[in-house]
Amino acid sequence: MRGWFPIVLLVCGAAVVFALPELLNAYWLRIATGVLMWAGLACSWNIIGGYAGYIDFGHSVFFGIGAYASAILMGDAFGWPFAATIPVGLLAAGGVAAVIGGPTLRLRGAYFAIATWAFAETLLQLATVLEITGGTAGLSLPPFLNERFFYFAMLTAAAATYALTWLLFERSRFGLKVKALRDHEPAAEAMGINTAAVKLQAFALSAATAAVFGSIYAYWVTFINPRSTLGGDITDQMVVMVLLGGLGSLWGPALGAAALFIVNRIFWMYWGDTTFYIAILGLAIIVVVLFLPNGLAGLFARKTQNGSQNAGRALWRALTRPGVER
Amino acid sequence: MVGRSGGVSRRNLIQYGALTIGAVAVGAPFMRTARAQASTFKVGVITSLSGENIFGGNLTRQGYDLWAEVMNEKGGVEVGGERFQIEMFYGDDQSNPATGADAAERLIVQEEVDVLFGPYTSGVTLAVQPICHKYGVPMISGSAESPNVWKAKPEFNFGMIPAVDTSSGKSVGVLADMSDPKARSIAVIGVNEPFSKETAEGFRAGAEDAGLEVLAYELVPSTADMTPTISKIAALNPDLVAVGGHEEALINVVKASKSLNFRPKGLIMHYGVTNPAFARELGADADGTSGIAVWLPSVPYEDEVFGTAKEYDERAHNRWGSHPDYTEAACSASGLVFADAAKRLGKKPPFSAEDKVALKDAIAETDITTFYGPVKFEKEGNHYHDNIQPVPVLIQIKDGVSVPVGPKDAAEAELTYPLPAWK
Amino acid sequence: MTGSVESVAGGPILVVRDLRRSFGGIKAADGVNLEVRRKEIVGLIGPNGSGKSTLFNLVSGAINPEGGEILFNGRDIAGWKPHRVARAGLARTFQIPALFDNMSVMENLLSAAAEGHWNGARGRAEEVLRLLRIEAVRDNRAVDLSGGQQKLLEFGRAMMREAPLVLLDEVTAGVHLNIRSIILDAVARLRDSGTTFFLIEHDMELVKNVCDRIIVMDAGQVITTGRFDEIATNSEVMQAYLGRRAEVSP
Amino acid sequence: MDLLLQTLLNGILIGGIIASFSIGFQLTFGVLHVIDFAVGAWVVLGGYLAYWMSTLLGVGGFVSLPVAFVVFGAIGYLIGPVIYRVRNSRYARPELMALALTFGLFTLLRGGALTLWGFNTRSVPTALSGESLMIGSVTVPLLRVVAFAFACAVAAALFLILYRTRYGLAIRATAENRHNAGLMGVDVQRLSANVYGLYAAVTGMAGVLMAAIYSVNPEIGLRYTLFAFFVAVLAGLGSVGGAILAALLFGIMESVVATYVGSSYSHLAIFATLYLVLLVSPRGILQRGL
Repeated sequence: MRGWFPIVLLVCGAAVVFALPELLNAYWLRIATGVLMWAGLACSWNIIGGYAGYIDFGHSVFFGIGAYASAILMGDAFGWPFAATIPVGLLAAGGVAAVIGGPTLRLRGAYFAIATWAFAETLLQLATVLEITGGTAGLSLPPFLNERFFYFAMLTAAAATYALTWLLFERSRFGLKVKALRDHEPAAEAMGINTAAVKLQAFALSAATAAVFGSIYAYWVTFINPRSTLGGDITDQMVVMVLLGGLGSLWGPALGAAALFIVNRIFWMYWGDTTFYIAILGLAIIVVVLFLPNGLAGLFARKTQNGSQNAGRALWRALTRPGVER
Repeated sequence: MVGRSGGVSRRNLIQYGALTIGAVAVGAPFMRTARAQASTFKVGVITSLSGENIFGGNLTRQGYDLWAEVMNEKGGVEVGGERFQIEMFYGDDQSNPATGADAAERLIVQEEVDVLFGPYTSGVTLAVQPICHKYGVPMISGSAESPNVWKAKPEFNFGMIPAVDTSSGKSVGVLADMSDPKARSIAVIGVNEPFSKETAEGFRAGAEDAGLEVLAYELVPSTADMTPTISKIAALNPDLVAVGGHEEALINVVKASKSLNFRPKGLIMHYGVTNPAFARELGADADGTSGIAVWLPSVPYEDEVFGTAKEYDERAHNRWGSHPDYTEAACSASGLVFADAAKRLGKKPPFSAEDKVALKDAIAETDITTFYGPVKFEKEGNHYHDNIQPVPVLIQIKDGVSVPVGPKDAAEAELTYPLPAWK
Repeated sequence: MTGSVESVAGGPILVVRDLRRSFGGIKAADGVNLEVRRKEIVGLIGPNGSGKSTLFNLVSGAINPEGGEILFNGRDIAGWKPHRVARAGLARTFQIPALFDNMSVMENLLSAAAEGHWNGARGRAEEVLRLLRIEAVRDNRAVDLSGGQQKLLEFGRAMMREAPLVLLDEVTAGVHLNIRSIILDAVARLRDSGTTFFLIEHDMELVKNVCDRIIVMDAGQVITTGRFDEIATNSEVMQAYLGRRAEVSP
Repeated sequence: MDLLLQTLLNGILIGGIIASFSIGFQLTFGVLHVIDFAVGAWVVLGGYLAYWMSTLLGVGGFVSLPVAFVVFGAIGYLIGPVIYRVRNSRYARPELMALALTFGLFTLLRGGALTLWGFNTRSVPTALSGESLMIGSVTVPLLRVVAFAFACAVAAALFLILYRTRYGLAIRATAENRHNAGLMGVDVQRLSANVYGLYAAVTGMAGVLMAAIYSVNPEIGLRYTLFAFFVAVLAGLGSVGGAILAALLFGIMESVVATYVGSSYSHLAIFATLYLVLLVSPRGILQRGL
């Protein structure tokens, strides 16, 4: 019986996803498109951050490379069709990841995080002074305003990203290798795993998938500039979405992306004429960290993955019995 | 083990909570906001209420809001002898183009607004324009001084303020012309961000036209410290310094200049000098700084809604506690343009899709005079749909107040030149 | 590629010649020479800081030597990356269990076979689980295991490698007698099927009972080698231990 | 030659300014092992505290410094244990969850500041604002010198506490190994609260100076977080002495590049350098801990 459940869920999910364009008006379809984009981006970040355990603080670089590849190639100078620009962005992002990954992935923990962030900031500054990127003024793309096209484009990209992630990380030995190096790199090496190669592959994959969403984003929003595609807040959002949803789990990033994006947009809709919703958003993140240590995905897991002490309870204990060490 | 049952029940609680939130999230698209019974004009405002451009975003909002309030006091927008109240809807673009596009789509599709009032930044404006075009909803931008906005000839977008490339160049020319002894050289600083950079380019072009020697043209990252750039320029000793940036950068430039004891003979900055906040935060150090205004409370224009420019100034001051600058005024005047076009169109709200397109055509034919001055949109060229009627005035801050000092016919006071040393 | 080279009983599988490595002036390996022969169980003993763990790290590629040779199956593997050494047929355990904490016990075992030994890995993992009697926790996360179970898993992962040479770093330190005997049984079985063991051990009782031959290190050098009874009476060994810390307990 | 001297002086003073809000950040990383995203928010709130003091009570920025120390010290002392708990919980990735927590805190404080103080850019007057001293042909802006002196004083005080007191020994022991320090009788949780309190207090004070030297608005916090990260990494995370050195390097580089290459390249050069330094010397320029 249990074996059927995922299939039923998948079929229902597919039915809903395909029905949405019929049910939603253009605005909500736009929100759904945004959710799909962020779900895909969060998943791409989860590959390097969640599965491989390398916290990439500069992932917006790859999103931006995809966006700029499409914007530049579709511009007057080249005039390429949209579809042809996607593989370029994808390969460029993967290539950049492969090149910088070699030296950068030798760093661990906070050092890797900040090295990637420094690289992203460097590229952002570069985009503001270069001619081809339009500098700070940014680039406009030929508008193509078909909401359904972008919904299905994001849907395809997100579904492909998740399917690929599922296959590679939940159903193959590549996933085992990546998770092994995340948990204990020297031990993984002692098990014959070529960690340098494996993490480079994971990094390049993570980068390439992010670029696809960058390409679609650029065409969708029709205007990009350095801040909107390479800015640190893009990375921040991906990271927070993954942490909220559940680090290193397949569906966690999707849950986190949907929750954060929709809640953000609902707050924004109803209280958007004040800035108070930003504070509420911050509070929501704090509450999740304190009370849902395994993210939203942890809520629906069959059993808690670890018998860990919940930080909310720890906090309670800390406040009621200060000074008592665990 | 005792804590365990508690843990489980709390877990369930959170689970139900999450499911409820999920249900609300899924259901939200199908909820409808309650509709007002009487028909009203619905006006959507997309602007930066958070993010890096909150300052300007809120100025535009004050301008738009004041128009709506004054208009509603008078009974509303008149169409065919009947008056209709105005209802305002807001979309915070978070200073981000993508969010601006979301906001536009929401205001048009969800709230079914009849007209949009535009964002503060060019980036968001460029992302919103295609959506206006798609739905055929006109958008009047009370701000958006960047010339980039008009280059693509946006059919549904109209701008109230002359693009900065037309105003900054002229103003620096006026300053050079009025300087005595004649200024010979200039250094231009621009913050490396969309609008500020174009302002700086305008300054440079204007300076070259005026025969000034451009000793330096420096673009500074928006997060950088100003002292290195100021020291470098001080060493070149230009007669004039022109700065393109937003209020925060301008305040920092003045502070850095004073702390390095560098005082050029003339200092012109844009945008933010005309806003009272600039003089308030800098106190006496603001005095002598020149800026560009396309409108001042002293301009000799008036209309039926706001009265004279002076009366508008008082009313805005009473409402917001600060005197309006030209951005706020232009935003309020955007409302007047809409009201005039709606009246000429003669259609009652709510507008159909065809009505909105017709409204666009009506706006394009605008030829009115408001307290803000004459409004008429360009029909071709690089400033397509931009209102380049207002004449930029060179102002200078004297005792904390912006006073027009040039050109000659607009001047109310003598230009202080060269500037006295810092006290 | 997998180290399933036909074993020649008695021939050397690992030869270390004049191996050198220092850390900030301290010579952790100061010209180490030793030999491990096929199907032997060789114990490596010595006082704390004598360079035993450094030697293991050098042999397994975790750190690079500054000079000398490490011949494994006749090939010089000095300076190879750890994964290459591992794939050449050398498995190791870590003194402090270096498990893949957030993966299940089963996944831990499978990942040991992920690069190279994949065919039949699942069946082999089942066998290891049974042999080490940890079937019951197969789906638990490694971090949630007890200390003894973690030691077993650490050992089981090395078993998964099916390597001709296994380095064990204090694999029974601090575990319950039951678990110790499970491990020792497994060692005996593997040796019978042709595996060579090279182990660091502080428990002299175990060394005495299990090891065919013992190598004693002190101050980064091999000071002697021989059977247990030979070693126990060696004055140099006694001095090495007693000179620093009296912990030898034959 | 004059310009070169002036450029170097500008750079050194920028370095001092950046060091003033980076040192506390270093200390928390060293002891709590938390990368605190909220550092920029403390700077902004410090600025607004001084703004309030000056508009409501009419006092200058320097009077606000001790007030900021007390106020933010207290707030930090209360928040510290929460961060400590998350950092040392048995979550799968406690260091990341702690980062997410501080990101939430940053967002909360930013939203709160926006709601409370609105959108205006504010500036805080001080007795030395705009004052300068001529030494030869070089102009020395005094307020910036104050910030520089503040950074040096904080560093010196921290150095004395860390290396000359018993409590400093406990802090260093905790930084080295939290578990062992606990075994040695250090109340690690209490110590973490104190350290976070000290950090928030110092950073809030730096915020007062930032609002006086530059200006403050609710959205500029991220900039300070960015710079503090930069300094921390260049210094080697956790190294207090290295923070001063790294901040000076940052300042001098920004100044020299802006003057002799072009202002638009200053931050490009800085971040590219940071990236390259990390690759060559992953543990920072000093290669050592606290």
